[in-house]
Amino acid sequence: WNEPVILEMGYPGRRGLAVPEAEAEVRAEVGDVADLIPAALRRQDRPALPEVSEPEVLYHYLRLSQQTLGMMGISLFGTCTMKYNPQVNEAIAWRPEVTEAHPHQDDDTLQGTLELVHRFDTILRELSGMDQFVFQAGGGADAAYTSCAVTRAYHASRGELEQRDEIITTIQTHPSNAATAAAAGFKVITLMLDEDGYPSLDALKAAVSDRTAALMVNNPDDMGVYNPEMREWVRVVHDAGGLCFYDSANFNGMMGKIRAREIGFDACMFMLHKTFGAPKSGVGGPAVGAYGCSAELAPFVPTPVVAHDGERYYLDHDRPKSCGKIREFWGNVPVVLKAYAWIRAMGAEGVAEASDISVLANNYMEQGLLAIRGVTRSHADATSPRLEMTRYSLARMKEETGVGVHDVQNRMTDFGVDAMWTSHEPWLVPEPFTPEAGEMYGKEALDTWIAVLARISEEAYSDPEIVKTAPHNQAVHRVDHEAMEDPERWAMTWRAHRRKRRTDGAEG
Amino acid sequence: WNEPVILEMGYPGRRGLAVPEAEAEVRAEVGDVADLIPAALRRQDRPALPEVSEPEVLYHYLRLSQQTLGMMGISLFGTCTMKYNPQVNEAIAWRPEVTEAHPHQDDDTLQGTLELVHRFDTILRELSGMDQFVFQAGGGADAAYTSCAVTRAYHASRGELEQRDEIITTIQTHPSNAATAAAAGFKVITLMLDEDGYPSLDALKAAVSDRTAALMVNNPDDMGVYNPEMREWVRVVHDAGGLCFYDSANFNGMMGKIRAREIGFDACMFMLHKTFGAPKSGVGGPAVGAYGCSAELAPFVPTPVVAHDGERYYLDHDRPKSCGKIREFWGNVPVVLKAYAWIRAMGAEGVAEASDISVLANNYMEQGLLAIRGVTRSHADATSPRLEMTRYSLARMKEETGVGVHDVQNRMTDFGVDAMWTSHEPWLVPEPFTPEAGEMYGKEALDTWIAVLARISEEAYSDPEIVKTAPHNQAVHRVDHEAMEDPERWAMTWRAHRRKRRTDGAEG
Amino acid sequence: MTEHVAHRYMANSVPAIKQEMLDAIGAGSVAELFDQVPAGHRLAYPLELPPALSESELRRHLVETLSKNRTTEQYLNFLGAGCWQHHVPAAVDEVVRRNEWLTSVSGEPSSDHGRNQTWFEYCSQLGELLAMDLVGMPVRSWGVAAGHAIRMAARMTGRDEVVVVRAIDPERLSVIRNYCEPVEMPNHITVQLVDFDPETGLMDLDDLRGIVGERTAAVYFETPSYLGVIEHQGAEIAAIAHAAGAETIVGVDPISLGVLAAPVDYGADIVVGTTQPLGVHMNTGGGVGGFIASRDEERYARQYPTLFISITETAQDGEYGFGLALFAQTSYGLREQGRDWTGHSVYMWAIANAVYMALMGPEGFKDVGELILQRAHYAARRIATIDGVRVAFPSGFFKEFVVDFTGTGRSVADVNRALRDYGIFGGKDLSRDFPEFGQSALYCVTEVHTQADLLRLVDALSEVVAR
Amino acid sequence: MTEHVAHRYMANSVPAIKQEMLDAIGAGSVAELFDQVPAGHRLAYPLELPPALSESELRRHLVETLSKNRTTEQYLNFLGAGCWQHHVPAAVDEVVRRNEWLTSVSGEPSSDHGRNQTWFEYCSQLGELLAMDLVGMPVRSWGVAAGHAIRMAARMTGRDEVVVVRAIDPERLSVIRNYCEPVEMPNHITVQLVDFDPETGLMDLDDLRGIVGERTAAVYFETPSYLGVIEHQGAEIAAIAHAAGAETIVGVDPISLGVLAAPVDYGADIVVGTTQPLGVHMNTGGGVGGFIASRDEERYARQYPTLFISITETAQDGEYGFGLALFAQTSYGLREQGRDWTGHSVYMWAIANAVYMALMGPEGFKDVGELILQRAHYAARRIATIDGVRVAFPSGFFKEFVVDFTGTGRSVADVNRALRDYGIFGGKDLSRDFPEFGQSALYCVTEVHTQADLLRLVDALSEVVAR
Repeated sequence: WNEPVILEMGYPGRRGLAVPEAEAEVRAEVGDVADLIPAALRRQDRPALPEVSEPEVLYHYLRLSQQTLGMMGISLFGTCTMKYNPQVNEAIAWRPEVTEAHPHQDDDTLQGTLELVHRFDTILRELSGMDQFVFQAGGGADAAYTSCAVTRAYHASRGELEQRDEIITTIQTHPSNAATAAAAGFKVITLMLDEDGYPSLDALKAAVSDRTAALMVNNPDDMGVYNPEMREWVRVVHDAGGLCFYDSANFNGMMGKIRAREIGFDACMFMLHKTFGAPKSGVGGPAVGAYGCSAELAPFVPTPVVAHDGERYYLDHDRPKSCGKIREFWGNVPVVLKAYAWIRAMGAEGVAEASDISVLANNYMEQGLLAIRGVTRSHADATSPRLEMTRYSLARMKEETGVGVHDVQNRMTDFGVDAMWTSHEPWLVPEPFTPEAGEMYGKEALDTWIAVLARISEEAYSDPEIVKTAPHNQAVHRVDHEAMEDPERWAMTWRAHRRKRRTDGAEG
Repeated sequence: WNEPVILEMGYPGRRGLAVPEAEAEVRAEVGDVADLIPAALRRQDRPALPEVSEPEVLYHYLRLSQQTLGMMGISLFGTCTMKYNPQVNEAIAWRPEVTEAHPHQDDDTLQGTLELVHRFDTILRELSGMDQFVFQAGGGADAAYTSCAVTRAYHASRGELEQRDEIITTIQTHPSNAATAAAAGFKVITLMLDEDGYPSLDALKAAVSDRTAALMVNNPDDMGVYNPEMREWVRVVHDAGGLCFYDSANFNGMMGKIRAREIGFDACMFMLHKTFGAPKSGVGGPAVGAYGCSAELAPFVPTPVVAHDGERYYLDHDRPKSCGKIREFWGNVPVVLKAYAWIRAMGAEGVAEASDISVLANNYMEQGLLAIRGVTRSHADATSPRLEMTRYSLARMKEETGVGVHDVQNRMTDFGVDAMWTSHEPWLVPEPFTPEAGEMYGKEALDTWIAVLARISEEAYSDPEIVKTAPHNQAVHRVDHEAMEDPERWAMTWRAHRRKRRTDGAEG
Repeated sequence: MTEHVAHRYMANSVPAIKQEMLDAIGAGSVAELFDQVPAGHRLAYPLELPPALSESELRRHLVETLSKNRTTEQYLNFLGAGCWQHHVPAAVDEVVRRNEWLTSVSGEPSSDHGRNQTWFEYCSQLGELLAMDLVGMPVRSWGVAAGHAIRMAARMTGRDEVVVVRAIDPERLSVIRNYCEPVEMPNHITVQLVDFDPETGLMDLDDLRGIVGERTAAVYFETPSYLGVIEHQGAEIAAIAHAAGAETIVGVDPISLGVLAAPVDYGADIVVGTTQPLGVHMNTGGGVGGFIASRDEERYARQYPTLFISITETAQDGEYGFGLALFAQTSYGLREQGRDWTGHSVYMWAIANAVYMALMGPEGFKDVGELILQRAHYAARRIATIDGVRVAFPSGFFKEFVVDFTGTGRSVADVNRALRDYGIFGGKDLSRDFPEFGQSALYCVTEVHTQADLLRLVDALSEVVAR
Repeated sequence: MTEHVAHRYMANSVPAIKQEMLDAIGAGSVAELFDQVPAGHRLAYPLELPPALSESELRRHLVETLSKNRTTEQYLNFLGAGCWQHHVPAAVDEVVRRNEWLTSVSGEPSSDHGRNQTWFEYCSQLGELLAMDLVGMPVRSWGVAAGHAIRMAARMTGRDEVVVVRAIDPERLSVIRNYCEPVEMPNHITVQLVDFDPETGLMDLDDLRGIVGERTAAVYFETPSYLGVIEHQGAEIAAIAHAAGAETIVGVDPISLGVLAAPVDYGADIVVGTTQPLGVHMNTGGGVGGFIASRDEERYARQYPTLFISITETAQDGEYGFGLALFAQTSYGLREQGRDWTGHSVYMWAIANAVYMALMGPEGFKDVGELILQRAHYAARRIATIDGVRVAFPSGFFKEFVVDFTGTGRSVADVNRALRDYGIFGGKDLSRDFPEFGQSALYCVTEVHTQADLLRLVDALSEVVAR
């Protein structure tokens, strides 16, 4: 059945939560509430929120949760490392020691949390070779912005910021690097791929100059291709006076194999809500982009930094060269806690094995997927194995059957398989898709995933309408995407929907 | 998709939980583990449990939870008072102060729990007029057994137990009263109903004698009929030297209206997992049947009793006349806590209003349901309004269409409405059903329930096959009930299933 | 203040809705609907309850009151005695707390499919641990399971005596006695206690032979026993019982079954035990549950008081369905003619048990059993080195053992009081229930106790008894 | 010990499975698959991490470490300043913790229907509170929202100055400055601070008039302000901004909107604010989130950096669908050409917010706003009676107010240290960021503080300052 929108539910006068009354003495002392509010600021209307009882609200949202596939099905979402979110981590993160603490409490009353954050900082240093981590950034893109802010502060401290107004990135580095660099005020230079699947060293050399503020790059990239010349890249940028930032969003295949600092990078970032097992929450967060850097850059990171004086943990606010704040307070503490718990459950061996398994599983899937009619691979001729993911294309299927990747995505959900990821923009191959096997799912699940795609391919070649009109089995049918781009029809709120529907003369 | 049975899942060597190794010094000190076990008792085989990873286990059971309707749909389950289970109660009951406490801890370290239990005892005394409650019974039937044990101890203390070997009940009192009386060693005398829907006073008088140990009765009964002669009943039994136990399982319509002790009863019991808002958990528990009694019977209740000496709460074990234990320890503490929290959220006014609403809602539903073709009411001519529930019959529908109550139950689930309750055995009316509206659901939900039954009635009269082959929309189709009664085919475990299927020569 | 504010738990707690419903049925007031309740039945004095609280007030009231407790997270705990501190995996809690099954009732197989399957998986996995094909839905405790099993045996054999090991939890024994009915009752079952060897804690087989006879319906013993001892004479005991035509009922702690033999392998006919160690928190004693299992023979099946879940076929080929089996023979089906009685039990814990067993698997049970053995024996050996302190049965035990403080001149109550100052809950005091052990306590060591914890206990005990 | 035990989080952590997969792809070893990674990139020294823990060890390690914290359950807390202690209904936590959405990614509308609808209901309900039709998915904090809104205004107007109220959280101001870029950057937006009246805490309109000019892209102010004051000159401020062709951006705490006017009603063009008070725990600061809303005009819509969820139709008549709208203009769609940038934010808290707003409804917001006003004013009046203690702006505030201890001769740090011995967290120290207030602290009183709590604070303060 179709779950109503909460704003359609309810009955005037119903309540979902009781608010106590002020005590008699309190009421007597402060007098009429209205008088406590300047007249100009008193609310006159009554917000048109729903009036519903607590059970009605609860079961409404529980039903909606059931209409969300998540990992109840199989979800191999590339460039995003689907990982098990251990339940013990959730349980601990929801204890009052975490949830019921205020960030401005005196450090003496937060020693437990500060200790865990500091321990985790130490672990990330070991994994990356960096000298300092901060957790203020609320996601990977936020960490990229942090990197830009640190880059600005660093060059400014040397009087070179005005001159160094360019940041170099590559087309298969996550869009947020280019976007945050631009938002930070830099010009963005984007290197395109060579036939091996990564940009040539020459292209980089041509782009580098005394205007170069930084290089922002990932490796492996969003197609699972590893650039073996990265050491030279870093040297070229350093020689020109630029900084090198390693976006370690795709760290899963590399864990325990490489360290950013040892390759020469000045800074890097880890996504705790991906690689480190904290929930991805609908690619929505709360998340943490853990930003780490060399001792040289450490003075410029956002304040405060969690520090230890040998006896006591404390928040170091006294950092005069800091780039300032990226976000209020000092980070999404529960996410840091979950990531710490994850790595303590894995240990060095577990981390290395996870990396092995994710790369092995991806190559295993590649074998199965390339055997499916209509499926091809990007840079089909590059011989090096892809790492933890591979970029495929359904261009041939689209051409031969009219069934494209969007149709296939929708049809997959009919089998309890979460829609796969296509590719970030721009699509370098047509009708792309990028599954990432990861280390959580068993071989049986990978086989199922391959079998589902094989079946859909058969359908595409025998009865394409089934695929084109999918989903058939889900809580909702295919939605009208066009309306959502039309100012006259999009409706980002229920009140907009009612207004526009009225204008249309439809229904209400 | 069809969720596999967990025993079909897994891969040899997979693990769902890590068990640490003993420390080196521990291993050294105790030596070979096998030597710690007498040879005769060492396990030789390997239990054929599944070998699965933690995420596989978790998501398997989360998917199974999603295939359970519960209150995600509408559930009006008569004789059982569907009630909202407040989430705050759950949250508190799962805190370590409750879950991580041992029942043998010194009372000084359990003052919080003992205080809450004692406060709740006081509240139940107020609701019932009784002088002492105990919470040891793990459900309503267990409380009925407690009552039988107390009855035995009471009569034994007076030297009359051998003589008083009969317990009187009525056919519309819950079966557990008759059953526990019999299990406790009593002969059971069951009074049948008169045309008003309750047994006549004369029938009671005929049954009472100096062999009468006790009367066990509810009021209103399982059809929502209130017996207005109950005061006289109690007097008759008391005059004969018997005790009177009031099964308050159907208390919801009576809350704040009557008190068992004031009507003369010596003891009563409340189901905390029904009337007091703790979860019913699949009519499965953990549950609590709170047994309360007069000061005269209090010395005989199971030990220990939570007591207060004015300063300190303690467990009183020193009760020489006690009937002993009904169950180990002193009760399902989390359930008591939830019930206490529920009544603190309701208050006296809320409790009274809940009773009003549940009776009003039942009568409102009766209006709608009796208008549906094929639906009739038990004791159709009795004029007094039913209280919180009504017993209906689909006998006419069955006769006219072949569609019986079991078919209708199955069809209801197709609309997200939990299968309704029929009636306890024996069925006094054919094809019975007994919805109980309660106070949780809104009028909209009641209207939906009525509309669903109306629609099914239309289907029964127009296209009965739809109803007879239901469900069509659920996680499973109609099951083969006959096989489950056949020793050759029932299989209460997977190992039995495999063995019997092999014998059948089928599949494996 | 006197204005009516709708209650958050009741959608119809709005005057206008109530009026709509009254109008629909043509009643003038709600009071009219209570016509049948005579005035003389109504409250004699007004209901006085504490004031209703909002959620924030309620939460705080409960949290503040409960903070007066001390927990086994804060204290190092060595209490067991029927309610044990084992690790409960977080995934178990996550599953068992789902509102879907908490709010379910007993609908049709179609509405409760997932829950029924999970219950079936509980029975099935327990069946693998026990190597038994017939497992009922859980009952309320180990003692309750034992009581029912004894009554089953009495009905099956038509006999009226049961032989019970004396090394038993006095609480459990009290439950059993209540199930066997007082002597005044015509169906009274006489409980005969059989002695144990004071040196080993094992059953005195000579005593057993003397007691078992033609009125014996069943012999009931446990392994590990209440005193922690692994009763390894199971085969002999079963042989003695069977020779007399009696059933053999064995009680077990299932967490031991990765390392200890399944009772059926040494002759058990009916196996009972606890479910609490399998993923259920102690819950101040509210975590206990019991099970009954046997061979899948009609003779046994027809005597179970429990509900059963059977796997079966559905209208759709190849699909599994699950439903209640043998319902008709229960007290729900037959009232006083039913097998004892059933009702609310601890079925949600069966879900916890199912998840726990699936997480553990065969290797997990083996590992945890071995770890418990190692750490418990390590603890016993270290404790035995303390001056004046004796371990009564220093070998052949599983996770619990009897520590005798008599030689220290201190009472257990004293020692435990002193231990609390060290943040330790000492073992269960046995001095009242087993006076033959003098000032003894039952200590419980499980996989949650690290070596450091055990040494902390030993240090504290050393200081306490030396005072 | 050296035996390989499969890891519980990894189903394929079994040698035999790995070999099956290697065989399938014809690789001799996993190492072969890493051929492209040069030796010179590999770890120079081996990875040293603390040993892997089992779940029971991990749980205990975390619980024991966290027990070193003191919480606002244990202490009476008056800290706010951007992270406030409001009651979080248990139903909110229950919903937001569901694994279904925690584990979801960004699939199709079909796989994430329920989550998308919930997000839409977040936007929709916030829209009702704000009386605005266009609400984006949340951003990472109030400061982030303000930063983006200012950049939106700069793009819309083509101007390069923003006027910001000086009575602002210094952390938020720092975030805004980072969003406005350093002066060296070509697109730098100059932040002009406008003074407040030291008597009332309200904006100095004369100062504002002097600052606003033709380079002004936007005027940004908040109500209640950081200092707690209800800025009631909103209409005048908006008029001044609009007269200069600038946008009016207002920051609000949405829990005030049951009693305070919606900013659009006094002229706001873009409204930003925090989402934390709407059902999200403080989480040691990890509970913050921000929102951006405006009129539903293309001019605004095209500048949002956020994702949007639109309701729409589906292939089935009468069915609602929900999907991402205006995705193409984001940084996901256009990389460096996109509107600022988006990415992981705090969308799970949007689910909490949706549940919270639904539970509260119009009356709940009114009630909670009134209760906060009453208790906060009661607290301020009682505190003001303490010798030497002054409340800087004793009227016209919402839930926070400035308490000036200068007259007591004690520093705030001193007072707060002393209060901790009473089990109280005193207000946020303002002495460094707002030296003009001397030794002042920002006290926060919400609906969770009972009269008894407030009197306890007053008593403690009286004793502390009298020492």
